[in-house]
Amino acid sequence: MYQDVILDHYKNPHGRGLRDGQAEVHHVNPTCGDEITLRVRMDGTTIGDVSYEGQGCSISQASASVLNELLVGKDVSEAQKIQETFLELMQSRGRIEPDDAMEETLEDAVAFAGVSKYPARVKCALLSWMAWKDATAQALSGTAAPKESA
Amino acid sequence: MYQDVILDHYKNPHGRGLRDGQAEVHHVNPTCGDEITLRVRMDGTTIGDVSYEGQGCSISQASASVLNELLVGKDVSEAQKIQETFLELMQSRGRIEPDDAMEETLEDAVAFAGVSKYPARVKCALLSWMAWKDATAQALSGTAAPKESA
Amino acid sequence: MTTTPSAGRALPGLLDTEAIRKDFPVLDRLVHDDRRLVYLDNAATSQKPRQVLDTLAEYYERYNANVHRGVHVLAEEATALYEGARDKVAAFVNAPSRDEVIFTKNASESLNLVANMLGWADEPYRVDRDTEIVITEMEHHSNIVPWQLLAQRTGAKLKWFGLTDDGRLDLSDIEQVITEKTKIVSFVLVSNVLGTVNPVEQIVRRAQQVGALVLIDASQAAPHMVLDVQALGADFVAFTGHKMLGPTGIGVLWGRQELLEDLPPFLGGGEMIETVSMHSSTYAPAPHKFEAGTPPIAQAVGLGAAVDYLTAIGMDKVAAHEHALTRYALERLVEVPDLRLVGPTAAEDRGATISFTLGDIHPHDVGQVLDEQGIAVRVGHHCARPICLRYGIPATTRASFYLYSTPAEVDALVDGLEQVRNFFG
Amino acid sequence: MTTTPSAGRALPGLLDTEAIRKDFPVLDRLVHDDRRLVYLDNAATSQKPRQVLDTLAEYYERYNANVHRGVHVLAEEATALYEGARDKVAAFVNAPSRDEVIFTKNASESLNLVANMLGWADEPYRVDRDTEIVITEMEHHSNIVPWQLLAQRTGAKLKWFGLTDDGRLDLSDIEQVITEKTKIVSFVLVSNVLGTVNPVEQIVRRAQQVGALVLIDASQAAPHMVLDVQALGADFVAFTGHKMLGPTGIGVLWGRQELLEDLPPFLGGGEMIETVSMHSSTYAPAPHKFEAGTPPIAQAVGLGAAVDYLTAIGMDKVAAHEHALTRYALERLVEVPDLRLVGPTAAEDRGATISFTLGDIHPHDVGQVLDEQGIAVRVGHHCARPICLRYGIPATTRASFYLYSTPAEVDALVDGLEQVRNFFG
Ligand SMILES: Cc1ncc(COP(=O)(O)O)c(C=O)c1O
Ligand SMILES: Cc1ncc(COP(=O)(O)O)c(C=O)c1O
Repeated sequence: MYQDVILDHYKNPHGRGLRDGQAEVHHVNPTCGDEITLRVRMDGTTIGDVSYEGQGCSISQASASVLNELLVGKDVSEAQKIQETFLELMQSRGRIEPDDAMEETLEDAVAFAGVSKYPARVKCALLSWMAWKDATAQALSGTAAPKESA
Repeated sequence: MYQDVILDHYKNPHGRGLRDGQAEVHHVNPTCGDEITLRVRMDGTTIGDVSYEGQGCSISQASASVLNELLVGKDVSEAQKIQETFLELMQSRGRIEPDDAMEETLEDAVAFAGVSKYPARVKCALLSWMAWKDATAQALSGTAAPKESA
Repeated sequence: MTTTPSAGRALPGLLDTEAIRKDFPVLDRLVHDDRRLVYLDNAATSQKPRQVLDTLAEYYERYNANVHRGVHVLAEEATALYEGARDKVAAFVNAPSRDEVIFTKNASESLNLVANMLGWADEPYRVDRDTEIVITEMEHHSNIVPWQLLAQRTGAKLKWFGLTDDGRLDLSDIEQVITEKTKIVSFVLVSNVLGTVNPVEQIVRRAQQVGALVLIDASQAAPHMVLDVQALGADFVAFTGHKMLGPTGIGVLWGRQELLEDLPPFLGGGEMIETVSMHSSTYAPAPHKFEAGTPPIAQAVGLGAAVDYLTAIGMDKVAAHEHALTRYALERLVEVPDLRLVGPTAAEDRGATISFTLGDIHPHDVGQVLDEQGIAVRVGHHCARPICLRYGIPATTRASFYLYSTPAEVDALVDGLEQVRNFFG
Repeated sequence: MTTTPSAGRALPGLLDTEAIRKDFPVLDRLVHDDRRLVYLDNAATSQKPRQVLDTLAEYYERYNANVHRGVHVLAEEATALYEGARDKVAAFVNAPSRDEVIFTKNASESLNLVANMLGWADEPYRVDRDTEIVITEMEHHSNIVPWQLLAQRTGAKLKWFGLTDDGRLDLSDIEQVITEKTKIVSFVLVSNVLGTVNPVEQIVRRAQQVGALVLIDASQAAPHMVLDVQALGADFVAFTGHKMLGPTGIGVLWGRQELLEDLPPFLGGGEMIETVSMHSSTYAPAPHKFEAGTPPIAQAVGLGAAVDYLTAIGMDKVAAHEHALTRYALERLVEVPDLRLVGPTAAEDRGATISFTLGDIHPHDVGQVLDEQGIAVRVGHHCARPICLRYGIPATTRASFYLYSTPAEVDALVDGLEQVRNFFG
């Protein structure tokens, strides 16, 4: 499961740290205690920034890094499609062999295909993605109070 | 387990019915619902009467009849010894082969030896004997209010 | 009286019991030296097919690990098996969601779980001094005592439906029994003494009118008929594994998802939490919220195998088999002099559990003499003493059938009762 | 680093694991294609010897029936086996009376049972607004959440002992923690994370001074050492079958007879009653009063077989084996760079459960890479999150041994950790 891509992201995470955003969420994986605090900044319908901080295993850390790399700068509708594809892959229990189209959509995130065979780790891989989905929904609905980095 | 002696007592019970006494108890076997109401009348230290009423299976009914036949007229200390011997026999799980001494003490009650192999029925056989022990203790301690037949 | 040989053997609707019985090792057992066991105590517990026993053995020999928290192979596999059993049970009762299936230790725990949730719930579910609980006079003690305890501890009023002379619920005063004050109506789908199948729809309709929750005790239904929690329309359904070919030590509570979300937990501990600090804790979503501690893992997996076995045969076929057998048994039992049925005398709306008295002969004696012939029936109150009180009898003898029971076993029972009568006659 | 071959194999006090391992089918299992399983997750659950599995199979194939109420052969035999298991467990923990042994579904239920009894009890046991409950910061969630729920529901105050830096209970303020207001002190005998063996006597003495009851969570003790409830001096002792070679789905609560007589029941239902009417019920004497519904019959019988197995080996021998292994493991683990033990570093007053962190490598990753080598350890909070909070760590990796564990398995762990470091280095 530990693809080089995953280990690279784990050792050199993209976009780590909390920066300004319109919404902040805190998600926890109760089975292992992985935690993430994640903020989303929207520039219109474009994902302006996804900033995050947390503790967790290589899978959850690398997954947040990949998410940042993949989603920032994308239009929200496209980002949502990517999130859904990633979710589908991760819930496949190793049964989906990513095809070219999927690889194009997911880029580095396709490296997590192997993780989907390990149910206990799927939640790690999804932690940041679920947090992002939640935060984005809040940012878009305008219900969230803006968050600023200290 | 159904010795002829037992079936005889079941069909023709001795001393059934409630008569005067110094103490009355009501005992229930919760596993099957057998019930007995039993009164003891002491004449000094002699068992003057043991009267009873109740519902139950052949074993519990016959056992009350045997008790009446065996204990009435005996001195209480002798009766207690008989009760203890019967208890020992019933709790033997079929392991005691009654000897001559035991047969002499227990008379007809020795027929219950076979019942001791059936744990679910041991309680039936002991119901009246436990009730008698209880009632006698009350009668002797003088704590019980005298009971009269209606 | 002699056996009417094979009179019943050609009954339409019977399963191929010859094949089925090969799966049940205990049915080959000889008792009292040389008597072939005639097991007619299925309402107390069922026997287990080899398929279930093999599943249990395989679980322990290959996969055994604690569930949910492990990253090692065995933990992953054990978790998949345990959660796979939940999927199977959910499908078996047609639950809208697998997360609505809670594993408990038996039906009694399932029933107590609901009673306790309601005692600690917030409005609008909370049972307290100004509210009422409704049960029936034909409940198993496990569906009486938890409500008596709840009533004592909250001050709520406990009410119940009485019984008609022919062993059915007396619903004539349903509007007085289930009222605006009623918070919960809990009743048995199939009586474990009378065999009666109760009219769910009428009761659920009235409960919904007044906004009361409905809990159905399906302990004697799940093993014997198609159970569809959505069709029942109840809020909770409880049943028990050991009566439906599964291991002992496993029960089920199905509950509607919104309710499971809103209601408070019962047992606290490992597995049921989201996050714990010394100062406070939050709880995992259902079903885990209600499964404190290491669950009965092997037993759930075994129940999954039992459900597979039953599904392969088909619950409609199981029901048809038992219906045919019940009809035959009722026909033959009325031939026995002095035998009085306790419960419906017709096979309609009736399960394969038949209680009766035999003249003045005490059920204990009936059961003992039958046992000497290898025939296992249950005698006593069957954990439902109010029924005996209602009908003014000390106890009953109960014969109960299952998918492996045969007309020949009915014949053996009838012959056995004849011997009982001779013996005590 | 390479294995130091057989360095530990000649340790004094070791059991004949070669013989013992033959009894445990799962230990022959290959994982990830060709790796022999190295099972070091015994604090989560133990594996089961063939003797236990055979007992389970035999129970279901020959004796299966519901207990207590039957007059037929199977019911008598099943009852004798079930009650025989109670005798065995009573002897195993040196209970003064067999009637003090209550079968539950797991330790969590046992702990919740006590919490609930005290919530509904009369004086002098009743936990209410003016009283205090004492636990410790090293409890398993199953000995935290029930008390949090009880405190919330009764208004009682929950207090606890903190931990010292080296993983022991900080009892320096024992007189302030356990006071005249304390109704119950509940604490773990052996920590499932730290391995710490706690000083029972000091706590029991203080509790008795103020008239508080004492509940000991012996879940990690019963499998591993001589457990003598009389010597402990506690009022209740809880443990769980699956960690001591027994089946899942069975737990034990031992309680002092007078208390069990005085305290109210918890779950209501069949088997726990004396007599039931619709208006009121009375309860059977203990232990039945606390065993509502069909008990985990086969599981109790299986636990009896587990107890026989352990007794035949001798619990003192089991303890000596684990002590030798723990000492060896501690010695070897300190060799691993960046490894930080969480819990006592010496083998004294310590069980065979060793938690640690490995540099910055997350335990999930440690566990996963060990698993790829066939080594099963547990990672995470181990259902005791307050310990992680106390030591400021997200989680730990935990290796835990049992009577079939070997020095070679310790070596495999140490080698495996080296690979983990290389991988994430
Ligand atoms: C110390 C301790 N207490 C309680 C428990 C709970 O046991 P169970 O999960 O069997 O209820 C465990 C194990 O999980 C434990 O290690
Ligand atoms: C109708 C009914 N409800 C509840 C129960 C309780 O089931 P269990 O004893 O498995 O908890 C039974 C069986 O004993 C039953 O027949």
